[in-house]
Amino acid sequence: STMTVRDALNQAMDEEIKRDDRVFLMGEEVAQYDGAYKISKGLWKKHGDKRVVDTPITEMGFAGIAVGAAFAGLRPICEFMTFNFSMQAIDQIINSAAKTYYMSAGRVPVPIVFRGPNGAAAGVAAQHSQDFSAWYAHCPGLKVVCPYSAEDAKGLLKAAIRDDNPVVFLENEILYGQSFPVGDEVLSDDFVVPIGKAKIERAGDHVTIVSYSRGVEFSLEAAKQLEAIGVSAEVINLRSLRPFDFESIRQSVHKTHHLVSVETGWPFAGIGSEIAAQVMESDVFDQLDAPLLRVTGVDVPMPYTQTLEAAALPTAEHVVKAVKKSLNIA
Amino acid sequence: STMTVRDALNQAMDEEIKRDDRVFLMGEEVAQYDGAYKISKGLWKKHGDKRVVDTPITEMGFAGIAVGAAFAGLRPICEFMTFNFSMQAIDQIINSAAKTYYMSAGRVPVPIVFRGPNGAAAGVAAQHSQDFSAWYAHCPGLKVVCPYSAEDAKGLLKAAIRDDNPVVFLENEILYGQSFPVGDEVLSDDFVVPIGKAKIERAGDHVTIVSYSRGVEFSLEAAKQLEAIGVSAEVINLRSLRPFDFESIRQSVHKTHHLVSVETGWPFAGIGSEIAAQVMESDVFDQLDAPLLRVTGVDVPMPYTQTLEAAALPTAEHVVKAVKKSLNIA
Amino acid sequence: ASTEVSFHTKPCKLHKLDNGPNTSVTLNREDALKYYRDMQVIRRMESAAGNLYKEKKIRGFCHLYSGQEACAVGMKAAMTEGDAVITAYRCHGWTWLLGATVTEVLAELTGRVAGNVHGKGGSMHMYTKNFYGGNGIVGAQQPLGAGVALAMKYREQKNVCVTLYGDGAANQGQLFEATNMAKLWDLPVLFVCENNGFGMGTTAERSSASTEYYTRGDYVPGIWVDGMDILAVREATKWAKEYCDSGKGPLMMEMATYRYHGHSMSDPGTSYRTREEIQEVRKTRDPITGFKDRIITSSLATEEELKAIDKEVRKEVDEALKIATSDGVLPPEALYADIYHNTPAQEIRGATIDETIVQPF
Amino acid sequence: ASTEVSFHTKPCKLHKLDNGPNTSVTLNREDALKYYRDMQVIRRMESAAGNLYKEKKIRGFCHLYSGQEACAVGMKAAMTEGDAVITAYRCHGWTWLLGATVTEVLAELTGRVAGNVHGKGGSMHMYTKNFYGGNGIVGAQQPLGAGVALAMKYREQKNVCVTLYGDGAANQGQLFEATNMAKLWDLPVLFVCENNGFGMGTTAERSSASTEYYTRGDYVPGIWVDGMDILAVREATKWAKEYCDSGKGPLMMEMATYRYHGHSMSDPGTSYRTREEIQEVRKTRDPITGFKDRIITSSLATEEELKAIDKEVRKEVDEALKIATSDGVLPPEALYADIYHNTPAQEIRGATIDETIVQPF
Ligand SMILES: Cc1ncc(C[n+]2csc(CCOP(=O)(O)OP(=O)(O)O)c2C)c(N)n1
Ligand SMILES: Cc1ncc(C[n+]2csc(CCOP(=O)(O)OP(=O)(O)O)c2C)c(N)n1
Ligand SMILES: [Mg+2]
Ligand SMILES: [Mg+2]
Repeated sequence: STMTVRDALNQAMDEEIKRDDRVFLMGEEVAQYDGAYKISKGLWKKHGDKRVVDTPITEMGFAGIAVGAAFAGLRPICEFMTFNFSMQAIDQIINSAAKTYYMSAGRVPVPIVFRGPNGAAAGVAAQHSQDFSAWYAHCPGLKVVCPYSAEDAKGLLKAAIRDDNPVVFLENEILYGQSFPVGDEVLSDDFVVPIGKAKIERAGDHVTIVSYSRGVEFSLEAAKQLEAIGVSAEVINLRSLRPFDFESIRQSVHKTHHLVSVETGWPFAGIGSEIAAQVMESDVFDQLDAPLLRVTGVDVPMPYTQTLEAAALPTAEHVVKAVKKSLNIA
Repeated sequence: STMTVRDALNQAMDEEIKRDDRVFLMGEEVAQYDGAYKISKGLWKKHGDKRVVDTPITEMGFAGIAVGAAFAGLRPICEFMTFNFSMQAIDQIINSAAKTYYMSAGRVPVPIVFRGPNGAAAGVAAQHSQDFSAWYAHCPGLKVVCPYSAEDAKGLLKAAIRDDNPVVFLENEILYGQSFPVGDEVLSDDFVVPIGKAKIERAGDHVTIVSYSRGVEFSLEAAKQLEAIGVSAEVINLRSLRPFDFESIRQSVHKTHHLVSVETGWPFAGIGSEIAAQVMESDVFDQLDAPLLRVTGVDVPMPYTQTLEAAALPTAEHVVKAVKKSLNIA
Repeated sequence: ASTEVSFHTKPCKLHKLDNGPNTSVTLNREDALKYYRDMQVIRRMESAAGNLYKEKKIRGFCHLYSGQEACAVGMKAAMTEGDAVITAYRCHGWTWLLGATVTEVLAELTGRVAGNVHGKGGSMHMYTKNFYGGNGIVGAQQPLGAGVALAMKYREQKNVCVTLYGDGAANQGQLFEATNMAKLWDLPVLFVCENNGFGMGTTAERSSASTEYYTRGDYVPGIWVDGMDILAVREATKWAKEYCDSGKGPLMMEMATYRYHGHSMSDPGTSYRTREEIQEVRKTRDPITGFKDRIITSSLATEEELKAIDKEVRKEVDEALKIATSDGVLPPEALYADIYHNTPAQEIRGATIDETIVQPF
Repeated sequence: ASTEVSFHTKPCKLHKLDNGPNTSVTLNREDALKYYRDMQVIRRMESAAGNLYKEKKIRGFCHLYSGQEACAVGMKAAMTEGDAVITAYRCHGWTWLLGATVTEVLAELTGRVAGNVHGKGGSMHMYTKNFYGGNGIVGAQQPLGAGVALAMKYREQKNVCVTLYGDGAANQGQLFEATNMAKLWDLPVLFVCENNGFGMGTTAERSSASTEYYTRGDYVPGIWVDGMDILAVREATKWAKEYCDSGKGPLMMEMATYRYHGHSMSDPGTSYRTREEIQEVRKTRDPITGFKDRIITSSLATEEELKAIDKEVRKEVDEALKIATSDGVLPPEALYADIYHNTPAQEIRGATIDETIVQPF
């Protein structure tokens, strides 16, 4: 059967709210309005005011309340309507949620999930299109998860909710409506994808394309196009950025000897940068027949108009181009 | 003569407040208390209430007010007592300051400086020790400046205040009290160091050590130790992270063929990571006789107790070790 | 036809004030026609925008101001040279009132070069002289507006910065912080809450423990204004400006108003209120219909004159629409422009290293 | 000796309340001795901390509570099983009151294993059961405390979360946001402003457009309490707890108090106030001296009994000091521990790739 990412996220929350009475969802419009992007559709009707809570538009305040509730033993899911608004609350995410377990030498665990769409949606311009992957992945104490498919969305969100640590869960608005084939096990209410392991979305021999979230879509598209010209690309879906599964990249490059990273965020000190550094500092370096090439968002704030917006984001064509360059084929 | 970084910053602000009646300083304790770290010592007495303004402890609010004043043609210097507290205001820095010029297609320039100490001071634990270099450098629309010496501090701060764009100016509390030799030109009230160019702090032939802010101190120390064993290290002080002067790194590595990056912030998606990526994507890659090695802060929140705190930060010894590894010498 | 007529407005509710704006206001013919026209332009322009959105010619968000016209036009009528305005994303009407043409607004929505910022900002980000946007982050404009007011005081201008936000945004801590500093430093800022009853799908009562927004500056005085009556708004704003001009610092204003459309065009706007409620407001409290009746009844204008204006407005909007749907878009190089002001050309990285470009301008 | 005596306290000022705490309070001998002792422990412990700081055995910041003892001890005296507390960085006294030993507090300050969190947190970050720190970010604890209260309400506990902040922190937007939600959801939270007159070097008047902190919840009722009188504090807190228990939601409390030392130990604390001002408070309003006089005069205790307590306290602190200055520090591997809870060992990167370590525990 198939499932949209939206339904997968909805199911994950529905099941976990039911499973553990400490779990509750809070955020703007999550209850009576069913969520700005309808991720929480039906949950308020089903679980009521206590478990699905509409908040005022006060991110710093409600994120702080959610963290406080986690200090005190509840397990909040804190939705940001989009992660752009998490900037107002980021002190609570980093200083209160991510650091407290360490500062308290393990006395105060903080089991909380911060989730919502991250990165560019369509036509929403600079203030509503930022990708926070690199920022959050930079910070120890957090786990940072970035699902691509419905399987990821369901299994990883359930894992995040069950995790005893603060998890930043970065969704993508454009993926919400996309359908993915899912196996029966995904439908089970005990389907959990462990945080910290990448997934080989497609095996291949000539080049490793490593990506996450919506970048996986472009990467898979590119892999198809490359197949047509006889290039067999392995596509790795990172699934989580912290912990970071470099081992999967390592193994793949030992086979392919070529590496391209794909992300939609800004390039400078991004995820591709980190991969480059880890490559340099490991035996992967010697395995490479060509240097790593990055495919990233363009290093500009997001413009509104469609043509420029499209030009600000990477596409499958960029991935193909980078792979060809890496393999030195025309 | 010599000058401390504290005096250099103080002089820069004093001169620029005098020079341009649109320039003013605002922040917590900057006026009557002379600054929490005494960077603004004497400025309120000299320039009065209008030009040096004490604010309540409301970072988001006063940063927003500063940005609004910049929209309307003033040139605020917005001090964060430390950059840790900039997290409360970071939405105003990124969404209001950094993006408005682009969103307005050039209609609304935002000439503002956000400054204060960044990174670890001594014994202030996890919430007061974060290094925000990589976060800010990630974002287009900002300029990000990171002085090391008194010369840097004075010349770059003056440049930042005169710049017509939002500048994040990352100081270091431990450097404030350090004295540096300065030439006479530095004392002049027209001494400006252009933003965007790195400085070769020390020329050398065998290895390039690239760093910024307090990392330059460790790097220079390491270079001295290396000299004793016959290794000639070139030390590059980046001075600014955005714009990023990769060209200086390129030229240096064309000579040395070995590269080590040094920073005090967390490693993941840090400045060293970005250098690794730019190396990979340029001809520097072919110039390297060994892969780049990073020296960074340890990937943990900052502990309080002295031994662990010391262990969480890089030292000259780490740099020496990395250089030796790069040069493959015991 | 009369040339000047007196009207009565609903009295303002007052917070920490002994007296407030007059309830008896006069209106001359010229102003009457102008206000009518201005409100109609905004109404029509927003309708056009709504249609463009439905035709998928506008992307992303599209927040319409329909129903709230009396607030903007009434406040603008009381503003003087050098006064400034800042608002949130519901900014089309204000952008036009502060100097942009209808074409510039609609073409911005469709992302064309003729747009106010050539398509770079879209619905939420437009600017003119003394109009500081169009801000997409709820609440961010509150301290920004106080900052604009700080600049006014710094330069010893006798001006105010009108700083607008919604009933939802009224709960943002930034308002609390900005109000405190504005009062400490006596900044000439009018914090104006346009209470249209909803923040997205959340009623004011569900978002705000106190919905008396004009009192929520606590120690800062405030007035409640009938935001559906342009004359009440104009009079209150005049009074508020005098308050600020006299050096007393900030003032809170609550404009009781209503939003006809959904929050943004993608919101049908009927799951959290009934269609009847909307119809009822349209019938009984519409700011344009109400004003029209008044000026006709009082002989300041005739039905025909207003019809002529309507026609003219329709024409203006139609012509703007034409440009907004036919004009070109920015060239690809524009992606790399407008990042830094007065800065030597920078290398800007593209999606791959090979698309790195030296900024064109 | 008497066993129970009545005293009069300064009446609370009330905001949006018809009646408040009693001004006539009773005190029994046992409690009297306990409160005296508790305040003395905090006073002595903080003096010891001050000395350790001067000897450079405490690093970084060191914010002392001296002068404010009646607030913590008085509130604690009214708390019941399961009530929680959260405060800012000025947390030593509270940490001890909520269950840590003096040794644990002082050894944390000196960064030793015997410390409350083994030296990982230092002065600003200590925790015990129901005590959620020690928070270094001004204002962050305000919503955190409301969140703890949310958990109480969620679990249907009859408890409150005492959420403390200073006069400087009272201007943080987080308070405004947290107050709104606390009132909307009727959370059992006491927002307690310890007004010690200064936020670092800034007087309350210069940071706050209204210094009536007990009214600054606006629509949330509040009471002003003489924070130098432990009996007033205890009585007010009892009353406040009843208010919350009855389901009425949050309450604001302002404790009028004073800080004797500089903001942190590195601040001499005399550039923004006179030495005389401090002496005057010490002489006329000191919470411990005042209480001591009262209980002796009323024959609840004798001078000798209190001296004996003083001696005992001195001994306790001295012994703690010994451990705090002699105990060992965490082993280097501890740097890599406590990053994640219930998570398989992770590789953690060191300063170089070769110092990457698999978390020891
Ligand atoms: C900080 C932030 N949080 C959330 C949003 C999403 N959002 C945009 S508008 C809006 C509702 C605002 O309501 P109100 O302030 O009443 O203004 P109105 O739309 O009624 O004009 C929300 C939640 C945002 N843009 N910024
Ligand atoms: C967000 C933030 N801004 C600034 C600081 C620096 N700082 C620490 S304490 C303090 C003063 C707080 O004063 P107040 O709230 O009155 O508490 P008190 O120290 O008097 O107990 C300041 C400015 C901080 N820790 N966090
Ligand atoms: Mg509204
Ligand atoms: Mg204080």
